[in-house]
Amino acid sequence: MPSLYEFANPVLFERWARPAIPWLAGATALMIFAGLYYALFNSPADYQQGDSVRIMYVHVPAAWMALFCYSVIAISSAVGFIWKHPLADVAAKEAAPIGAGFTFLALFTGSLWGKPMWGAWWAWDARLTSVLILFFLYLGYMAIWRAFDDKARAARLAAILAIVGFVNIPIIKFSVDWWNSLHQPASVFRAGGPSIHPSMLPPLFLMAGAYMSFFGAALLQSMRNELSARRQARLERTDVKAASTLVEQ
Amino acid sequence: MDRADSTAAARLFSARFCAEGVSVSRGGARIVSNISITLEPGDVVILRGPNGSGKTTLLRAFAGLLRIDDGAIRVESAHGSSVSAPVDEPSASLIYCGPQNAAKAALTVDENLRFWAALYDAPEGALETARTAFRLEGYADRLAGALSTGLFRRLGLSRLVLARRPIWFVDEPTASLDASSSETFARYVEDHRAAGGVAVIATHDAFDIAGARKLRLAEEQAA
Amino acid sequence: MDRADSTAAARLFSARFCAEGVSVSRGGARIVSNISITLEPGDVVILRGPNGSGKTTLLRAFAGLLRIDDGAIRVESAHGSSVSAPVDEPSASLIYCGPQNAAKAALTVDENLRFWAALYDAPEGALETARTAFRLEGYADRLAGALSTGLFRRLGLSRLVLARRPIWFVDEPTASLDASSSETFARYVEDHRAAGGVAVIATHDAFDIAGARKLRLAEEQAA
Amino acid sequence: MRGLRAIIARDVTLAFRAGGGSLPAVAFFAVITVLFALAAGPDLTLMSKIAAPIIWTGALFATQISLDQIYRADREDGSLDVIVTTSGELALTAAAKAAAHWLSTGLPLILATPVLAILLNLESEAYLPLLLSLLIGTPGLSLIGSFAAALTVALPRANLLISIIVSPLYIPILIFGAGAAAAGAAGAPQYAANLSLLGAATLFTAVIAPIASAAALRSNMD
Amino acid sequence: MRGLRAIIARDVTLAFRAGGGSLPAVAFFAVITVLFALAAGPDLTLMSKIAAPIIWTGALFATQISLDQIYRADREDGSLDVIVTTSGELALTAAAKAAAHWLSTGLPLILATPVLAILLNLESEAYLPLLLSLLIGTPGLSLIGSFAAALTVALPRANLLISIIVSPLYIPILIFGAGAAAAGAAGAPQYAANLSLLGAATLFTAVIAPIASAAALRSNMD
Ligand code: HEM
Ligand SMILES: Nc1ncnc2c1ncn2[C@@H]1O[C@H](COP(=O)(O)OP(=O)(O)OP(=O)(O)O)[C@@H](O)[C@H]1O
Ligand SMILES: Nc1ncnc2c1ncn2[C@@H]1O[C@H](COP(=O)(O)OP(=O)(O)OP(=O)(O)O)[C@@H](O)[C@H]1O
Ligand SMILES: [Mg+2]
Ligand SMILES: [Mg+2]
Repeated sequence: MPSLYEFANPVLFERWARPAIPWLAGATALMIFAGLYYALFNSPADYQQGDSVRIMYVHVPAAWMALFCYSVIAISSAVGFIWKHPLADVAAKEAAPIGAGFTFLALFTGSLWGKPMWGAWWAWDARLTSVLILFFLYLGYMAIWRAFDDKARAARLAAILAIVGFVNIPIIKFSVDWWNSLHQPASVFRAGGPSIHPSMLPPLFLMAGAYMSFFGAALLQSMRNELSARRQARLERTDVKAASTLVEQ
Repeated sequence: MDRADSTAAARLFSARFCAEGVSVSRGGARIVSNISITLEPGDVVILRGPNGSGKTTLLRAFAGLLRIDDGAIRVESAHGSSVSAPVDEPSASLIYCGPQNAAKAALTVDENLRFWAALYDAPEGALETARTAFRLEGYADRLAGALSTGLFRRLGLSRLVLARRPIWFVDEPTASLDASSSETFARYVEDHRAAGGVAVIATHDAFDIAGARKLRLAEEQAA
Repeated sequence: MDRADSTAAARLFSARFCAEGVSVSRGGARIVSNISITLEPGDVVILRGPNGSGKTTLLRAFAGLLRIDDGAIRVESAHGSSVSAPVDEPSASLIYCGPQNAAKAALTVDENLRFWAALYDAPEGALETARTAFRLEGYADRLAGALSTGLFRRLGLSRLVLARRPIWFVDEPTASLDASSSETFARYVEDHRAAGGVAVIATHDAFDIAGARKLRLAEEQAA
Repeated sequence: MRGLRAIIARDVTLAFRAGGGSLPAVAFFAVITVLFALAAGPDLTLMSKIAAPIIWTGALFATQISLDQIYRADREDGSLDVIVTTSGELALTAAAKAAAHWLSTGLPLILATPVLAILLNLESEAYLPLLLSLLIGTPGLSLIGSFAAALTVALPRANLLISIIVSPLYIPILIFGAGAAAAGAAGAPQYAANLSLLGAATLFTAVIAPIASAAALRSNMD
Repeated sequence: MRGLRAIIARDVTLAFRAGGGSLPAVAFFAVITVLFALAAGPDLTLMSKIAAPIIWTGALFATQISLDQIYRADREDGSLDVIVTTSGELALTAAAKAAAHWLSTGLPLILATPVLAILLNLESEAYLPLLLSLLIGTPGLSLIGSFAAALTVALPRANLLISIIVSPLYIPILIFGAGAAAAGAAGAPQYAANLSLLGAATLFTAVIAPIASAAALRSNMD
C-alpha cells in the first residue's frame, strides 16, 4: 500500500486528479440542476418570509462552504508546515480563492435577503460581521501568497497565518449564540437535530452537495494549473544567472 | 580591548566553524552553490568578489540569518563536539556584523552600547572597552543619528567588542572608515585570531590581515 | 555615457565653482570654518580627512543643501557672470551624490532611473546610457530593495549620468563598489573633467584620479 | 512640468505598491469603521445618525496617518536632496507632493464612501452632500497636512507633533465640511453657505500651504 | 532575562522619545476623537451611547497604527539580526516586544480613557467596566498585532496587509471586550461571562502569539 506521502506526490496526483475532475464537474451540474428545481418549484414558500426564503438555498450552503473551505486551508497548511509537503501548500493556496468566492456569495445573498427581512442591506451583528471578517481573513491569506516572490517562504508564512486564523472559525460558528444578533442561530447542524421544515432539507442538501463537488473540481484543476506553472517557472529559471562558488586565491 | 587583554582570552576561544556544500537562494534564484569551508581556531578569511556575487548572502547564511537550500553548517568546539547548527537556531558563538549598523538613530551612542551589552550579556567593564576600542569616547551622549557615516560605522563595529564571540562574520567593515580606523579594526582582528577566534571578512577595500586566507566568490563558469 | 560622447559634450561644461570663507555649523557646533576654494572647469578635487572631520558637511553646504554661517558660494559661467548662489536656491548646475542613494527600494531599477530622468529633465537616450554606464542592464526590472549593497550604490551613482551637470559633489562614491566598478567610476570622472566638468569627491578609499587636486580636512570634530 | 508630473506619478505608485504608504490609510479606516460598528452593536438608527461624522472623521484620519511619510521617507533615502535641487520653484513641488497625497488618500476615501455609507446605513438623501463636501474639503486636508509634514521633516518620528500641529488647522475645513454634509442631508438652507465657505477655505489653503511648505523645507535642510 | 528587559526598556524609550513610535497613536486617537465629537455636533445622549465603542475602537486603532514599527524598524537598521541571534528563546523575545508595545500603546490609552470618557459624556457606572475590559483586553491586541507585524516584516510597507490580517484576529477580543463594557454599564448578567471570556482570549493569545511570531520571524529571515 502506498504511503500517504507517495499518494500525494505530484506525479501520482496528476494521475488521479485528471480523471476525477470530469466526474466532479458532472456531479456538480446534476446536483445544481436538481437542487434549483426543488428550491424554486418544489419547496414551500415560508409562512413568514414568502418566496424570498428561496434565497436560502443559495445562501446557506454558501455560508457553510465559506467555513468549510477555510478549514481545508487550515488543515492543509498544518500538513504543509509540519511535514513540509509541497502539495499540501498548493492545496491550501488554491482553496483560498474558491473559499473567498463562496464567502462573497454568502455575504451577497445574505445582503439581498436582509433587505426584505430586516429592512437594511447590512446590519452590525456578530454573524454578519464575522463573515465579513472571514472574507478579510481570506484576503489576508491570499495577499501573503501574492506578496512574496519566494514561494517557499510564502507557503510557510501563509500557513502560519491560516493556522492562527483558524481560531476564528468556531467564533463565527457560535457568534450567534454569544452575541446579540438579528441573524438566526443554526437550525440544521445543531445539538438536538434540525429544526427547520423537513421539506426544505432536500434542496438544501442538494445545493450543498453541488457546491462541494464544485469545490473539489475547481480545487483539483487549479492545483494542476499551479503545479504546471511552477514546473514551467523552474525550467525557465535555470538559465538566468549562474550561482557563485568559492575559489581560493 | 587592549592587546594584553585579548591575548589573555586565548583559552576562551576554541571554536571550529564548518560549512559543507551550502547553497542559498534569494527571491527564488540560486545565489551561491555548493560552498564548503572549514575554519579552525585562529583562521581568518578575507572574502572578495564582485558586487552581487553573494558575499553578504553567504555570510548571513553562515550566521544562521538566511535559510540554506542544501548543505550543513556546524559550529564545533575544538574538541570535536558539535556545539550547535546555526540554521533555525542561531548559535551563541557566532556574530554577524552587516553593512547596517544595528544602532538606533534616536538613541545616544551610550544607550546603543548599553542595549547591546545587555543582549550579548557583556560583563561590567565591556562598555568602557568598546568605547575606547573604536574611539567613541567623545561621543557618548551624542544621538547616533547625528554621527558622521564613519563614526556610525565604528559604533556598529563596537558590537564585536561587546559580544566577545569566537566566530565573526563581518561585512564590509571598513567601507566608510578612515585609514586609522581601518588600521584599528585590522589590529583588533589580529588580536581576535591570536585569541583563537575565527573570522570571515567580506570586503572590497585594500584591507588585509597578515596570514589570512584569501577567498573569492565568483560566478560559476557556465558548464 | 561612452567616452566619445562625453568628450563631445566639452563645450557644454564651462562652469566655475567658488567658495569663500565658508563656515558651517551642525547641531550648534561649528564643524568646518573659513574654507575657500575655487574650481575652474576641468578641476577635480579629492577630499580626504578622518571620520567626522566634516567632509559630508562641507559637500552638502557647497551643494546648497546646508545653510552656511559665513562666507559665500558662487557658481559662475566661465565667462565670469554669476549663474547662481546655491544657498536658498540650489543651482541647476550642481549635483550632490550622498552616501544614501536616493533610490526607492519599492521601485524597480528602471522606475528609479525614469524618475530621476524626469527630475533632471534628461533627454531620451540618457536612460540607456545610465544603465550601461554602471552596468545595470541585467537588473532593469529588479526591485531596488533586492539589490546588493554595491549594485544599489551603482544605481545611486547613475544619477550623475542622468543629470549631466557641470559641478559634482560626490560623497564616498566607491565605498562598497568592487574594483572594476570603482575603475568604471574613475574613468567616468575623467571623462567629466575632460568635458570641462568640475568635481569634488570625498573618499577614504585608495581611489585616485590622475591630475586631481588633493585636499584634506584635518581635525576630527569631537562633540 | 515634467518633474512635477514625475513626482506625482511616483508618489502615487509608491502608495499603491506593496501595501504602499497612504492607500492603506483608507483600508485601515474601513477596517476600523467595521470594527467600530461591530463594537457599537446592531442599532441601525444610531448608526445612520453618526454615519456622516464618522466618514468625515475618517477623512481626517486617513489624511493624518500618512502625512508623516510625505517628506520623511524621501529625506531618509536621500531623494529629498534630489527633489529640492531639481525643482525650479519649490512651492510648486510642494503642491505636487500634496496633490499626490490627495490622490492616494482623499480620492480613494471618496471612492470608498458609498460602500462605507451602505455599511453605516446612511440615508439616501445624505449621499450627495457628503460626497460633495468631501470632494471640496479633502484637498485642503492634504495641503495643510503636507505643510505640517514639511515643518517636521527633520525630526526622527514626528507623528505626535504633526497631529498636534495639524488638528487646529483642520478645524475650519472640518466644521464647514461636516456642517455642509449635515445641512445638505437635512435639506437645511445653510447647505450652500457651508459649501462655499468650505470651497473658500480649500482655495485659501491651496495658495498658502505650498509657499509655507517650501519655506519650511528650506529651513529644514541639513 | 537581562536581554528581555533591555528590549522592553529600549522599545519603550524609543516610543516616548522624539515623538516616538507608538505613544503618538494615543494622542492621534485623542485628537481624532475630539474632531469626531466636533463633527458629530452637540447631541450628548448620542455621544454617551457610543462613548464606550469609540474608546474600544480607539484601542484597536492605537494598537494597529503602530504595529508596522514593531519589527520593521529593527529589521531595516539591522537590530533584528542582533535580537534574533542573541535570543535564547525567540518566542520569549517576541513576547517582550509585544509587552513593550502594550506599555507604549495600551497602557497610555487606558490612562487616557478617563479623560476621553468625560469628553464623550460616558455614564459614570460605565467607567469601571470599560477600564477593566480595556485592561484585560488590550494586551491581547498587542500580542496579536505583533504577530501580524512579524508575519509582514519583510515587506517594504505592509500597513494595508497588516490591517487586513489583524482585523479578523482582533474580533474575539473586541466582541468580548466591548460586550463586557456594555453589559457592565447596563448591569447586565453577561458582564462576568464576557469578562472571563475576554480573559481567556487574552491568555490564549499570550500562549499562541509569541510562538507564531517566532515562527514567522524565522521564516522571514533574509
Ligand atoms: C450578509 C448577510 C448574511 C451573512 C454574512 C450570513 C451568514 C450566514 C452563515 C455564516 C451561516 C452559516 C451558519 C452555520 O452553519 O451555523 C448562515 C446560515 C443561515 N442564514 Fe445567513 N447570513 C446573512 C444574512 C441572512 C439573512 C438576511 C437571513 C434570513 C433572514 C439568513 C438566514 C440564514 C439561515 C436560515 C441560515 C441557516 C441556519 C442553519 O440552519 O444553520 N441569513 N448565514
Ligand atoms: N532580498 C533579495 N531578494 C532577491 N535577490 C536579492 C536579495 N538580496 C540580494 N539579492 C541578490 O542576490 C545577489 C547577491 O547579493 P549579495 O548582497 O549577497 O551580494 P554581495 O556579494 O554582498 O554584493 P556587494 O558587494 O554589492 O555587497 C545579487 O544579485 C542581489 O541582487
Ligand atoms: N545632524 C547632525 N547634528 C549634529 N552633528 C552632526 C550632524 N551630522 C553630523 N554631525 C557631526 O558633524 C561632524 C562632521 O560630520 P560629517 O558627516 O561632515 O563628517 P565626515 O567628514 O563626512 O565623516 P565620515 O568620514 O565619517 O563620513 C561630526 O562630528 C558629526 O558627528
Ligand atoms: Mg554585500
Ligand atoms: Mg561623510
